[in-house]
Amino acid sequence: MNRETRRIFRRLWSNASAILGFALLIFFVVVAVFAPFIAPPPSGRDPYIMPIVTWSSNPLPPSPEHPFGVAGKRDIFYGVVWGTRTAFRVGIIVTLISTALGLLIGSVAGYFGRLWDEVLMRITDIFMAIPFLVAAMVLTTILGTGLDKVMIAMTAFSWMGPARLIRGNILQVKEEQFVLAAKALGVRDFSIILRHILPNTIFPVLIQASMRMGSLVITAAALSFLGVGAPQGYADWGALLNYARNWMLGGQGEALKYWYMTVFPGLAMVLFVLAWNLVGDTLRDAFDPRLRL
Amino acid sequence: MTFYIIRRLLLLPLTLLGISILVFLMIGLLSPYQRLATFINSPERLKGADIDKLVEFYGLNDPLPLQYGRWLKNIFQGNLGWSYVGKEPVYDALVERFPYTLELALFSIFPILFLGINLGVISAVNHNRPLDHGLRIFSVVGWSFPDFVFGLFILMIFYSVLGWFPPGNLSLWAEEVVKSSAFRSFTGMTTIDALLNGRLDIFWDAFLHLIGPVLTLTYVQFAFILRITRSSMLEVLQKDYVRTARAKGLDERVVINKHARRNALIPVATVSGQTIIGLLAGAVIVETIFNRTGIGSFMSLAAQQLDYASIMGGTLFFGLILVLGNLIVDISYAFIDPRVRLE
Amino acid sequence: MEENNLLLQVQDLKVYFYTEEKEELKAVDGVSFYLREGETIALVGESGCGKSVTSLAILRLIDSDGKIQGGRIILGGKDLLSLSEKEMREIRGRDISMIFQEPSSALNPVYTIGDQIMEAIILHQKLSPPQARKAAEEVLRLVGIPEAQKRLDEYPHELSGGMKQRAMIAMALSCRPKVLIADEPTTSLDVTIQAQILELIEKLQQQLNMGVILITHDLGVVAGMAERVVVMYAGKVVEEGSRRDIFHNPSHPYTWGLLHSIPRLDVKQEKLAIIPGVVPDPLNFPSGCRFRNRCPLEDEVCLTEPQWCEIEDQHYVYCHHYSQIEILKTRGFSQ
Amino acid sequence: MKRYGVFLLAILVLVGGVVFAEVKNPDTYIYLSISEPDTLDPHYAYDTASGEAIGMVYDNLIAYKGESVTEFVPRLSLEVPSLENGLIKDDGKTYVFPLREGVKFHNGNDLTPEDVEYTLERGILTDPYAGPMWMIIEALFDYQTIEDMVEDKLQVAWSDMVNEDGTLKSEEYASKLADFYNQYIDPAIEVEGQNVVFHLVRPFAPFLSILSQNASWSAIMDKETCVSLGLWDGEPDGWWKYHGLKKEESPIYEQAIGTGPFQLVEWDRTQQKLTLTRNDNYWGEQPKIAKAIIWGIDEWSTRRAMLEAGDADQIYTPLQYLEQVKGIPGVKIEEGARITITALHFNWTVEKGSKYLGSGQLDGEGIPPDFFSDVHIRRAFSYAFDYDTFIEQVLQGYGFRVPSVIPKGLLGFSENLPMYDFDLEKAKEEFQQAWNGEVWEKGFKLTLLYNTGNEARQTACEMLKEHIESLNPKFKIEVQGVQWPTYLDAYRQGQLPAFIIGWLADYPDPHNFVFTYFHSKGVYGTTQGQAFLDFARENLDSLVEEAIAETDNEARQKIYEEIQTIAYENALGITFYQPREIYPMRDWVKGWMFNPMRSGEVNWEGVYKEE
Repeated sequence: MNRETRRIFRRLWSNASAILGFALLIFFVVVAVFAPFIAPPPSGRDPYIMPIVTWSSNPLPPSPEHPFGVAGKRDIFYGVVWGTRTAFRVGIIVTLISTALGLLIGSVAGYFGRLWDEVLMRITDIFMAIPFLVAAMVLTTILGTGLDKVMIAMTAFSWMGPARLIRGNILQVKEEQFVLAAKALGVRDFSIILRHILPNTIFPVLIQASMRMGSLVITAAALSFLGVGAPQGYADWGALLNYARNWMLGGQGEALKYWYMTVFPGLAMVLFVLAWNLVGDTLRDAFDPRLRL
Repeated sequence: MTFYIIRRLLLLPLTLLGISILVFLMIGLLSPYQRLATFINSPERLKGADIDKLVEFYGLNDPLPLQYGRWLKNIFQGNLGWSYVGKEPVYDALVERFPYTLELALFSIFPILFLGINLGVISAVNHNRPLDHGLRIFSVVGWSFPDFVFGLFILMIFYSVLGWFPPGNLSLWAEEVVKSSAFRSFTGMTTIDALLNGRLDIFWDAFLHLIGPVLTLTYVQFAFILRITRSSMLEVLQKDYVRTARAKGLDERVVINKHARRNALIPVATVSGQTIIGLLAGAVIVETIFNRTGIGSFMSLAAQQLDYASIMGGTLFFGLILVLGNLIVDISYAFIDPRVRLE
Repeated sequence: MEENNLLLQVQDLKVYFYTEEKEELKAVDGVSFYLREGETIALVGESGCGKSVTSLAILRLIDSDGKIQGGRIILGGKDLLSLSEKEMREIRGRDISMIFQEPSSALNPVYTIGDQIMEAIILHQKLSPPQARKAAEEVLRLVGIPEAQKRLDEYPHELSGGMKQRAMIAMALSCRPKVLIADEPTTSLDVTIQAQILELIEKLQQQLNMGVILITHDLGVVAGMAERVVVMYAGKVVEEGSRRDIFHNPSHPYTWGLLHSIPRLDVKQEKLAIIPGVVPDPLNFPSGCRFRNRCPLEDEVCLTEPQWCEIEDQHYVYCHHYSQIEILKTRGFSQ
Repeated sequence: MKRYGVFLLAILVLVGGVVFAEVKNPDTYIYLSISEPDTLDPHYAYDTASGEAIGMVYDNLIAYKGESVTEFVPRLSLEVPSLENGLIKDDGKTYVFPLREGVKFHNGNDLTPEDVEYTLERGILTDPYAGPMWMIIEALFDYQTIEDMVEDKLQVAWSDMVNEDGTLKSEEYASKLADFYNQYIDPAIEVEGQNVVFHLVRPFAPFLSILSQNASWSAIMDKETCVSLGLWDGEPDGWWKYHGLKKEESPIYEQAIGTGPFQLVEWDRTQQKLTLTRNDNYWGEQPKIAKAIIWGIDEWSTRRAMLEAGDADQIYTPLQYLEQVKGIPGVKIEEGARITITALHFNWTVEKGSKYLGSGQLDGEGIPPDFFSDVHIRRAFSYAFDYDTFIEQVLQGYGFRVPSVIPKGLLGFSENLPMYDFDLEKAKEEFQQAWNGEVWEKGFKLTLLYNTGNEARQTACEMLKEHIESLNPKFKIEVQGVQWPTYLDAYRQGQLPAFIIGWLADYPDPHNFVFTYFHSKGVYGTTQGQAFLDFARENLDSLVEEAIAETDNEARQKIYEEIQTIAYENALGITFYQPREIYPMRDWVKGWMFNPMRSGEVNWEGVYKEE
C-alpha cells in the first residue's frame, strides 16, 4: 500500500465514525417518526404502553409473530420501536431543560459575580455533592412512578454541569474587549449576556449537551433497572432490560437461552448512546478540538 | 496554602447543612402516610397496625421544621438516627459498609487509570491510525454500555458458565476464618486484612470475588479517562516544549513518556480524582448485581424504601467524601502542576 | 566555494505538507545554502516563507503531516537525511541545537530548569547526574544567569522572559554544538532584553566557535549579527549574499522592498516602501516567479522560472529583472 | 487457536461438573432468602424472616405435628392440653400446661414456669405498635391492644396518663396502672407448681395455634436474662415504662437466648446474613446439621447462580422464575401451599376527591364514590375475571381457586360453596342492570392501583382490565403500578376504588381471615368504605363473633359457610387464587418437610445433606 492510498484509507476511517454516528441517529429518528407504521398500536390504546400478548410471564423466543420475542408478557419489537420515542423524549427534554436551567444559573453567576456567584455556586456545590444516581433515585421514588417524574428528577440533578461550564466561559469572555466595549457603551446587562456573551460561549455547552444525551438515556434505564423508572409496561428500553434482569443467567445448561431479552433492547440502547457519543465527538472535533470531554 | 485549606474546610459544614436541607425538603414532598412506608414496609405489615397511631408515634405529622430540628439536634449529639434498611444505627451501617466500597474502589481505580491513561497515550501517539480508531471504538462502546447489562454479562460468563468469579464478598469457608477471633481486622477491607494476617488463601478468595465488579467498573469507566488522556495528549504533542525535547535528541519514548505525558496528565488528574470520588460514593448498580454489601447498594435500598434517616446520613457522608475528595484533588493538583498556586 | 571550512550544507531541500484534503503544500521548495565554521548567517523572510520549516528540517523535526521530499543536508560529510532515526537523535542537541522563539512555551512547565538542561548533558556526554548538575550550573553561568545553582531547581514559570531565553540558550549550548539554530530568538522579548540576548549569542558564538543560523524577519537583528544573509520568499531562496551585499546592493525586488519597508535612521528616506498585496497562498503559488504578482517589474518573462545568477562574488539572486532594480529606487513600489 | 479455546472451555466445564457432584459444605445448610429479620425480640417480630430465626433459637410450649396444622405435639410442655386429658377446662376457658423439667437455656439457666409467665406477660404489657401481640391479647382478654384494654378498664385514655418518654402525667395513675396489672394481667397467666395455667375471658378456639411453635410471639424467654438486659423487671409498678418502645430500643433487638435447637452466632446486618449453630445441649432431638445460614440476597440471578453452583442448598424462588430452575442438574423442586389468599375487595364509599375516580361522576369519564356499593357492579367484576386462565398461565398451574376468603386447609373451607366463574355474558348482564342501566349507557372510567413488585397482582389487574374493557368501549380501566409508599397513602386515605391484597395466616383458623376481611373492625374491613361497614355491622359482625366463641367444630363450620354464602350473594370480593409455592433445592437435601404454618421454607431441625 503506498502512502497516498494509506492516507485516503485513514481519512475515510475518521470520517466513518462521524458518518456512522449521523447515520445511526437518522435511523433512530426515522424509527421514532414512523413508529405507528412499523409497530402499529392496538386502536384506542395508549401507544406508549406495550400491549400484552400473553398471560404467562415466561419469555418467548423470536417468532414470525414476535420478531424480537416476548418479555414480561409484551412484544419486544414493539417496545424497542416505541422505546425509541421514549429515549428521544427523555434525552431531549432533560437535556434541553437542564441545559437551559444551567445556562440561566451559570450566566447569572458568571456575569454578575460577587454575591450572586458565591450563593449560586454554593447551591451548585450542594447539588453536586449528592451522587446523581442516588439523588435521581430518591427524587423519583418521592415523586412516584411515571416518565414525567423520572424526567423531573433527572433534570433537577443535571443542570450543574452546564451551569459551571457556562460560568467558567463567561468569566473568560467577560474580560474580552468587545464585552468591555459594550459595557462602556451602556448596553444593558441582559442584552450583553444575550447578544455578546452567550453566542461566544454556547458551543461548548451544546457539544457537552449532545454528549450528555447518551449518558442520560443510560441513567433513565438504570432507574428503570432499579425499579423506580417508567410505569410498568411503558415502552422503554430500560424497562425492557429490567424484564431481562432476572432472566439474564439463562436456563439450566443454556446460559444464553434468553439472549433476545437483553440483546435487542440492549443493542438499541448501546447504538443510541453510541450515536450521540459519535456525533458529540464529531461536533467537538469540528468546533472546539480543545474541549476535553 | 494553609489558608486555602482552612477556607475550604470552613465551607464544609455549610455544604453539609445545605445537603441536609435539600434532602429534607425533597422528603417533605411526601405525606406522613407515605413516609410511614419506611416502618410499614410491605402490605403484609399492615396486619395489626394502627396506622394513625404509628404516624403519631414516629412524629410524622409534625411540621417539617420541627422534624428537621429534631434531626439536627440528634446530629449534634452524634446520632445519625436509625436505619430501617440496615436494621442498625445509620452510623454503624455506613461505617460497616464503607470498607467494601473502598476496597472495590481501590481495586478498580488502578486498572481504570492504567488502561485509560496508557491506551489514551497510545491512541494519541497513533493519532488517526487504525490502532487509534480501534481503541476509540472500543472505548466509546464501553462508554455507551449500561453497566447493568455489562455486569450481568460478566456474571453470566464468569460465574454461571465458567464458575470462576463468584458474586458476594467472600466464600463461606473464608468468611468463617475472617469472622474468627484468630483473624484480626485492621481496615475492614478483607484483601488488605488478609495480607496483614498473612493469609494468602483468604486474599486470593477475596480477590476472586472482586474481579467481576472490577471488570465491569473498569470497562465502563476507563473509556472516560482514555478520552481525556487522548485529547489532552494530542494537545500537548503540539506544544513547543515537546519539539524542544526532540531537538535535544531525546528518544521518542522519553519525549512521550516524560515530557508529553506528564503535562497531558494534569487535566487527567482532575478527572481521575472525580472518578475516584465517584467510586467511593458507591457503584450502586455494580454492587447490587454482584451482591457486594457496600455503601452504594445500601443507598439504593434506602432510596427505594425512602428510609430517610439512611438517606440523610448517606448523603451527608457522600457530601463529606466529595468535599474532602475535591480538596485533596485540588491540593494534589498543585503538586502535579508547579504553576498552580492555591490561594 | 571553499570546501575546507564548510560546516553545514543544505542542498535543494524540499519540504512538502499535506492538507486534510490531500493537497500538496510546498512549504520549502528547493532551498540551498551553506554555513561555514564560526560563521553566522541569517535566514530572512516574512512569516510563512518557509524559514522555520527549513530550520526544523535540518533537525528532521517536521510534524507528521509534513515530509522532506528531497534534497541533502550535509554535516561533517554525512547526509543527515540518510541517517537512521537513532543516529539522527545523536546529532540533535550534540551537533546541532536549536533555540526557539517563545521561551515560555518551549520550556517544559513541569520540570525544573536544571532537569531540562541535565537531560541533554546526561544523554550526550554520558555524565552521572551529579556531574551533569555541575555542568548545567556551569552553562547557566556561561549564559549569565545569576545565582545559577538556585535557578537549577526553579521551574520555568518562576523565571522572567529574558531569563527563560537565557536558560533556553544554556540548554542548547550545554553540549557545545557545532551548529546553533536560533529561530526568532528575541521576537517575544522586550526590546531592552532583545539586545542582551543577541549580544549573548554573539559572544558565545565566538567563544565556542559555532556556526549560527539566525532565523528572523527583523532586518535590524540581521544588520547587527549576520555575516551572510539568505532571503527567502514563498519557500524559495530569492537572494543570498554577504551582509554588505544585501544591505547595500539588494538585487531582488523583494529584498529591496523588505529593506525599504523599515524605517532607518542612518539613511535618508523619501518615504517607506510598502510591498503591495499579500504573501501568496502556498497551495496556489504563481507559476514562474512566485513574487511576480506583487512585483512592480513584472512582465511576461516572469511567467517562467528565473535562474540563479551570481551577480557579484558570492552574491546570488533569483530574478529575471535584477538588472532593472535601479528603477525601484525612483519609483518605489507604487505603480 | 479458536478451536483450542473451545476445547479448554469444555474441559473447564467438565471439571466444574465433577466438582459439583460432591456435597458442598456437608454440615452447613445455606438458605438464600430475600430478607433479613426485622428484629429478634419475639414480641416485636411479625415477619417471616424474624419468625424463622426466633423459631430456631426459642422453643414454644407446643408445636405442630409434622405437616399438619391442626394436630400438635408437646414441646416445652409435657402434654398438649385437650378436653380429653383434662388440661382444657371450664368449657375451654382454662388451659393447663405441665412444663418439662431439666430444660436449660443456652446460657445454662434452668427453664421454670415463671419464665413462661414472665415471657407472655412481658409481651402483653410491651404490646408494640404494629406488633403481633394483639393475638394473645385478643385470645386472653378479647381486646385488640393493651392500650384499648387499659382505657376500657380504667376509663382514661392511655395518652392522658403516660407521656411519650414513659413518665406519668400524674402520680395518681401509678397505683391505678399497677392495680390494672394485678387485677387483670397477672391472674390471666398463673404458675401452679410445675404447671402454667392460662385463664381466658371466653372460649377461643384457635388458642393452641397462637401458642404453637412458629408463633414467634409466644416463644419462651429466660426471665433472669431478660431482666438483667433491661427488659420489664416483672414488677407491677412501672410496667408502663416498657410499653410502646421503638423496636430498635428493645434490649434484645439483636440478641436471642432461648432453649431451642440452634444458637445464634451472628446477625450480620451488612450482609443480611444470619448464622446459627447447633445447640449441643439441646434437650430434645439434635438437629442433623451443625450450622445454619440464612442469607438475604435480593438479586434473583445471584440466588439462582449460587444454587446452580451448589453454593446454596435452597433458595427463595418467586413462581415466575420456575422455568429457570426446572431441570438444573442436581436441583429438585419441592412444592407446598401456604394458608394465604390473594383477593380484590371493593371500596363501597371512596373518599371524595380521590384521583382514582376520574371525574367522580357517572358521566363516562369517571365513577361516583359509591360506585361499588351496587351489587351488580361487584357481580359484574366477579364474572369478568378469567380465573382458570390466570391459574393455568400466570401461575403456571401453581394455584387453585377458593370460594371466598377462607383458604383450603382451614375449617370452614368447602368446595361445595358457590363461586363466580368467568362468564362475560353474565358480566354484561350485570353491568346492564347496574345503576339502573346508566353504567352501561354512559360507561365509566376508574384506576386500579397495585403496588409494584408483585407480578401476579399486576397481571390480575391487567387481566380484569382487558376483559371488562372488551365488554363495552365506554368502559375504561387504567391499571397503575405505584410504589408502596404511594399505595399505602392512597389505601389509608380510602382513595382506592378497589384494592388487591393478600393475607397470610397468623394462625391456622378461619377467624384470622373472616375477621380480617368481613368484620367491621377487621384490618381490611375498615378500608372498604362506610357503606360496607354498615352492611357488615348488620349482616356479618355477629356471625363472625359467634363463630369464634363456638367450641364445636361442626357448628363453626356451619357458621363460616353461612358467612361465605353471604359473601357470594353480595359479591363482597374477588378471591383470585390461593397459590402453591415452589421450593427449589439441591438433590442432596434430605429430610426436608413442609408445614404451611412454618415461618420460612426450611424445617431446620430435620433437614440434612447427603449424596
